[in-house]
Amino acid sequence: MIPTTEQALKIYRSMLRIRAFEEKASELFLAGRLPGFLHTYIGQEAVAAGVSAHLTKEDAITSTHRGHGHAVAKGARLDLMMAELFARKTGYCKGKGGSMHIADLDLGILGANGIVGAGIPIAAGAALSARLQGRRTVTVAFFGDGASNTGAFHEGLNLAAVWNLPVVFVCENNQYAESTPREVHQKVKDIASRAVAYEMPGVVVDGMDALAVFAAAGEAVRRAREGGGPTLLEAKTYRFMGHYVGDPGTSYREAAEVERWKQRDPIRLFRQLLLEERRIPAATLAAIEAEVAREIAEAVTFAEQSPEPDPEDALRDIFA
Amino acid sequence: MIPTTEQALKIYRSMLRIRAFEEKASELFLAGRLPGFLHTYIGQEAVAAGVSAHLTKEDAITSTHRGHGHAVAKGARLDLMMAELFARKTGYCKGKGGSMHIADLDLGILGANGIVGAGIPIAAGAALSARLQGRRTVTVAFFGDGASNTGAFHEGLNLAAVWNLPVVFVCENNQYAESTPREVHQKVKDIASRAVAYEMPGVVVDGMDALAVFAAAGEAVRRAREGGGPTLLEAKTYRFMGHYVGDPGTSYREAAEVERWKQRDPIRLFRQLLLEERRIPAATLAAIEAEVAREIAEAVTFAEQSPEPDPEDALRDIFA
Amino acid sequence: MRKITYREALREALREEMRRDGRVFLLGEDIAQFGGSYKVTQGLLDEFGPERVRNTPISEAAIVGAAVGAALTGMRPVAELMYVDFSGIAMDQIANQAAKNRYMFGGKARVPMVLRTQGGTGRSSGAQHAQSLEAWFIHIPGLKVVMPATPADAKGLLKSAIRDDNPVIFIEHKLLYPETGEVPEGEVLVPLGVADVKRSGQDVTVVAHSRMVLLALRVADRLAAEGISCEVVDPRTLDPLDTAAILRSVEKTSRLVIVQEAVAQCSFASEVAAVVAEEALDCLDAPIRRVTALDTPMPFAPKLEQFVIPSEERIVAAVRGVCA
Amino acid sequence: MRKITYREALREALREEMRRDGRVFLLGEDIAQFGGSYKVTQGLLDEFGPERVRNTPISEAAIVGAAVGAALTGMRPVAELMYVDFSGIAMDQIANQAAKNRYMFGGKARVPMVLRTQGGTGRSSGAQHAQSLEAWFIHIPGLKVVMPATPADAKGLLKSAIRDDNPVIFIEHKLLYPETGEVPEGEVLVPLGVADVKRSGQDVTVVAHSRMVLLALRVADRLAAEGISCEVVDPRTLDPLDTAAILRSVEKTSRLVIVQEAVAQCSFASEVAAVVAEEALDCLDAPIRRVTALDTPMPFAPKLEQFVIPSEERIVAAVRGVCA
Ligand SMILES: Cc1ncc(C[n+]2csc(CCOP(=O)(O)OP(=O)(O)O)c2C)c(N)n1
Ligand SMILES: Cc1ncc(C[n+]2csc(CCOP(=O)(O)OP(=O)(O)O)c2C)c(N)n1
Ligand SMILES: [Mg+2]
Ligand SMILES: [Mg+2]
Repeated sequence: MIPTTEQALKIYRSMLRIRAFEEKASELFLAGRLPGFLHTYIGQEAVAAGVSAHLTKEDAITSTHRGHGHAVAKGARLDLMMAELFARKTGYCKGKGGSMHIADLDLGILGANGIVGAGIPIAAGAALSARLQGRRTVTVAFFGDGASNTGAFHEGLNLAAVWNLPVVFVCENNQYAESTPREVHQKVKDIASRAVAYEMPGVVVDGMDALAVFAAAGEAVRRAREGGGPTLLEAKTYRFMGHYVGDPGTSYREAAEVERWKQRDPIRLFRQLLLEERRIPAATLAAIEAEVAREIAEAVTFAEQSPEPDPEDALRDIFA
Repeated sequence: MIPTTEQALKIYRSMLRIRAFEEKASELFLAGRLPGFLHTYIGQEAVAAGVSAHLTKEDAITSTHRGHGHAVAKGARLDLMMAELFARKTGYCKGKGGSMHIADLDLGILGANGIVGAGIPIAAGAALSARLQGRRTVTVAFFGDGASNTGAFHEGLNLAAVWNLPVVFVCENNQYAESTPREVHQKVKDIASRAVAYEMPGVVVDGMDALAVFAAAGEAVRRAREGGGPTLLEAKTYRFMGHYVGDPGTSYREAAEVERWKQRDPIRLFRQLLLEERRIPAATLAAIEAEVAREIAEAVTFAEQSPEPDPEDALRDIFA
Repeated sequence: MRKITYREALREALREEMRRDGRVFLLGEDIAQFGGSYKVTQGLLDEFGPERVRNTPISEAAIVGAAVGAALTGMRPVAELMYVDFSGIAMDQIANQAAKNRYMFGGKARVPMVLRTQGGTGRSSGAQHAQSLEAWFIHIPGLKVVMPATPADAKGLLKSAIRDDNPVIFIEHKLLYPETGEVPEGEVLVPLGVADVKRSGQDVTVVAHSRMVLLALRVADRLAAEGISCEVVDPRTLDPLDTAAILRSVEKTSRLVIVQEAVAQCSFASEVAAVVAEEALDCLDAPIRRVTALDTPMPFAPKLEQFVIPSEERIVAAVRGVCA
Repeated sequence: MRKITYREALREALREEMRRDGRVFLLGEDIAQFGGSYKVTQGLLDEFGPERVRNTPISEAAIVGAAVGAALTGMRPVAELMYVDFSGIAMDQIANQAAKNRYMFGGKARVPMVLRTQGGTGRSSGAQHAQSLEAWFIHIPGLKVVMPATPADAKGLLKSAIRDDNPVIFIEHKLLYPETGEVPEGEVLVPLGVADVKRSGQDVTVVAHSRMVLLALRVADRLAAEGISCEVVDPRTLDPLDTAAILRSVEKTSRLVIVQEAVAQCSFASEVAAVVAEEALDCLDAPIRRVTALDTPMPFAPKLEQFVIPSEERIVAAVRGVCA
């Protein structure tokens, strides 16, 4: 499956929006302007962007502690996200959630999640829900290599398999769970091979190549949408930064390894491809880049100018 | 691997002891003489007996709600077990545990378990313990097909794999989890294929054939003992009775299916083999049968004549 | 009025709500053709079919997680956890997901789900099948916790729980299933958060819930002969708690005994005692007394189990004690 | 005496116990070369090697389960749960296995394990990373629960916990790690189950644990100027609870305020209030007051978080209230 020009440009914009958001958020965090902690998605952009290119507003996703990229790719507003990181009343969660709990139910973003693996069974439930309601929507669960060792992964995939649910499990294998290298936390070479345990297709894709992700995800989403059941899609990727902003990420990774992966920066690779193979004019890309830069600047201004929540707001929104 | 005559007779005796114990317990339960509930092992005897033939007193096992067979095969005393079912002070757990919690730490029986799947990570821990103490012992975790869908299964097997622990995971696939047929609770044809997810050998064996179990378990136990790491061994078997004593087991199983499996009664098959292929004199087997019958009778007498616990005993044994 | 069992009342509530609202569906272990371990869902598969009455694998975390996902996206799942003792496996989904999603997401999510389960002693089920863990759930903001004692409350509260837009933990009692009582046909809603004075009295307030209500009522009968008049208050919903009803009763009687099958430490009884010690200390003419399970895992032997859980005798002694 | 941080005190306890007893080993997520999320185990890998300082997969149920299995068979594991908030995943292994094995097996098993974890607010960690869940553990018979407030207690209690033959839940506080205090070198054991009067006083008993001890002490300083003399009692071990120490103090002061970072319902504060309302009601000259987190999931915004958890102001108001 090959993206149309429109789709390709959408993917490019999506990746840029993620990168720019994360870079700005990191800068703000390091300047002491954001509370809590942040896990950035830098380096993994091709995965969220390539997968989400197949999703409509009605489709749903569940996300993780490293969730900004998923939300952005699913269409979240940067200003509301930024305001949330600033803990402002105008943020997605009115300042009650923070980076790890960004959600937009109207866009099918069922929430980032501070608990590794927890989104996986929730995604199965959302997929079941769609089927019971006769909707032809698909749910995507994003999660990491580390998450694939949780009980929730196993139970969630098994449930989705026996019920043949319209869900795509996207494992972003960025080679580390916090400081722990993959070979320390699991023996299996390809996480996708775990699909065997559920008689589900398991697919490995190069997560630095947005085109490859687009193609593989297209297949999996189509299968789900057509009633063909779930897929486990493993994207081999890498986070360019530390586990969280503030972690240099160097005590447990070799500089050479980081460098090697950075050589395959998904945004640079895709930009090159758009220019050289798809013959998109540089000016078109530059225009997108400028738009994204402006959007980020506006998001920060919006957040900065937004009011903080009132203390009593803490007491609201517990029960419907 | 083929059992010596001595081993074969031990296996035969072990299967008989299990069967006789379960039949007596069922009878007593139905007569209203045992409190709580019971899950019998009838039909699955070849598994516990065939596996345990490779274990020494120093090796350890974890067991399940359907745990009598595992305990008996590991060498548990029938009188102490029976007294426990009778809720007597002399029972294995002083009447505090009951059928689902029989344990004998001196024999490496780390406990039956009322929580499906929970014994699996505990077995990994016991195996780690042995290695850290420089003991060449092996731990066996017994569990059912239903248990292979729990998070504990996944987490436990993964941990054992990455740490290369001396443990054998014996999945007794008796085709049902309570009333739920396997094809409703998992899609995979062979549970052993789930071993792929941990890069661990996965082996399927005919669980009605004690010789086959002996051979496959021998290999797995040897591998574990020699530092070759864990194995997932799936034994295809069947419970002849309902899920618990009192469940006729007929509302969710076809009579013909039950009959088909009963044709392959592991004890009858093995007896026949001992007589015909191994040329064991019938009198030898009859002697064992008589001994087992006597042992059961004595166990019941012991239990019946044992005192009940004193109420205040309830307050003891919480902390060491 | 007709009498039906607690089990039938629950089933009737499920059936009525499933007929009324196509978004309501059931999931859990062995709940379909088998009808559940305690047969509450028996017959519902026949009426509603396998899409709405779903047998699951033994995967408690996924059962609750799937309910959360379905609830977030427009359905109204009723999940069954076979024993409350198994909630340890699903506790993350219950406490970190179901309970908190709405709040964490700034009020934009709804999680209209019910988690039905059962607990309690009386069948020699042993330490892992006879717990009373309501305190775990009450301790988590964002959950409602309901424990009916009678068939009528079982029906009326379950219907309200299913209609509630929030996660409700609905804990039945294994010994109550065969108990009968008068239950109105059709639409009877017992509102969540409203206590019921199961017997009114003057001398002492006995707060009891779930099966302990039955014991408390029997004790009240016995003590009436001695001239002690007990008011038995059944909170029914433990969270949100109808503290006003409890305080009203204590203001009248000046004495408080709290009875529960759970152990004492950090329990519902502790909470009721604390609320009264904060809000109505001046009304009290005697120390508060908690009658709870003794501080042990639940033993198997019937004799030990009976010794550990509250008996009528222990309740009688406590009431006499505070009335002395 | 030398001053070290709470973090260093914990590390020293681990190091000393690992040197003393070869059966002690550590397992948990990112505890080896990374030294743990809060760096408590930093450097221990170098000294004790990868067999005794073990990084695990993200598998909390297996971490605790493996600790149970190792403890049952002769080792003395110290498992780390990165955040107490993740205990929902491991709760079955904690509450149904670790806590109950000895009892269910008729007293023939020992489960000498420590589960180290950390909780509490103050870093805008949000609803799933800032809870205070001690009540869950206290509610389960068979577990001991320890929450040190000072570096000296951290060291002395962790050493005792490791030497204890039972499962001990050891809950640190994320804001206390950098706090310094005097800590004796070498062998200092603080016994489990013994409260510490952190400041003695006459007018009101303030029971506080973990980081709330620091606030209580500051409040005591402030109120001393007003002529209110606070006795600050730190139970340190919440289970088994040194009720005698609390009752002794309340008998002296006749007033009780309980401060905790957890929410109120079915909490440790409820328990303390209940014990006093049962055992020392006659001594009380004022209603009991609980100062706890408000009844919400923990919000992210620093301003909201500060509003929800007990502040010095709220403690001051409660103490003044009971002393009025
Ligand atoms: C259940 C649970 N355990 C541990 C953590 C702490 N933690 C947060 S992120 C993380 C690593 C996750 O690794 P992975 O799934 O590979 O995602 P990545 O961070 O690499 O994107 C850990 C251990 C958590 N949040 N939840
Ligand atoms: C965690 C958990 N969930 C559910 C149960 C209730 N239960 C007891 S046995 C059982 C079926 C177990 O199936 P399987 O693992 O195949 O073992 P079998 O009974 O067939 O031997 C169930 C659902 C339980 N004890 N523990
Ligand atoms: Mg990762
Ligand atoms: Mg089975």
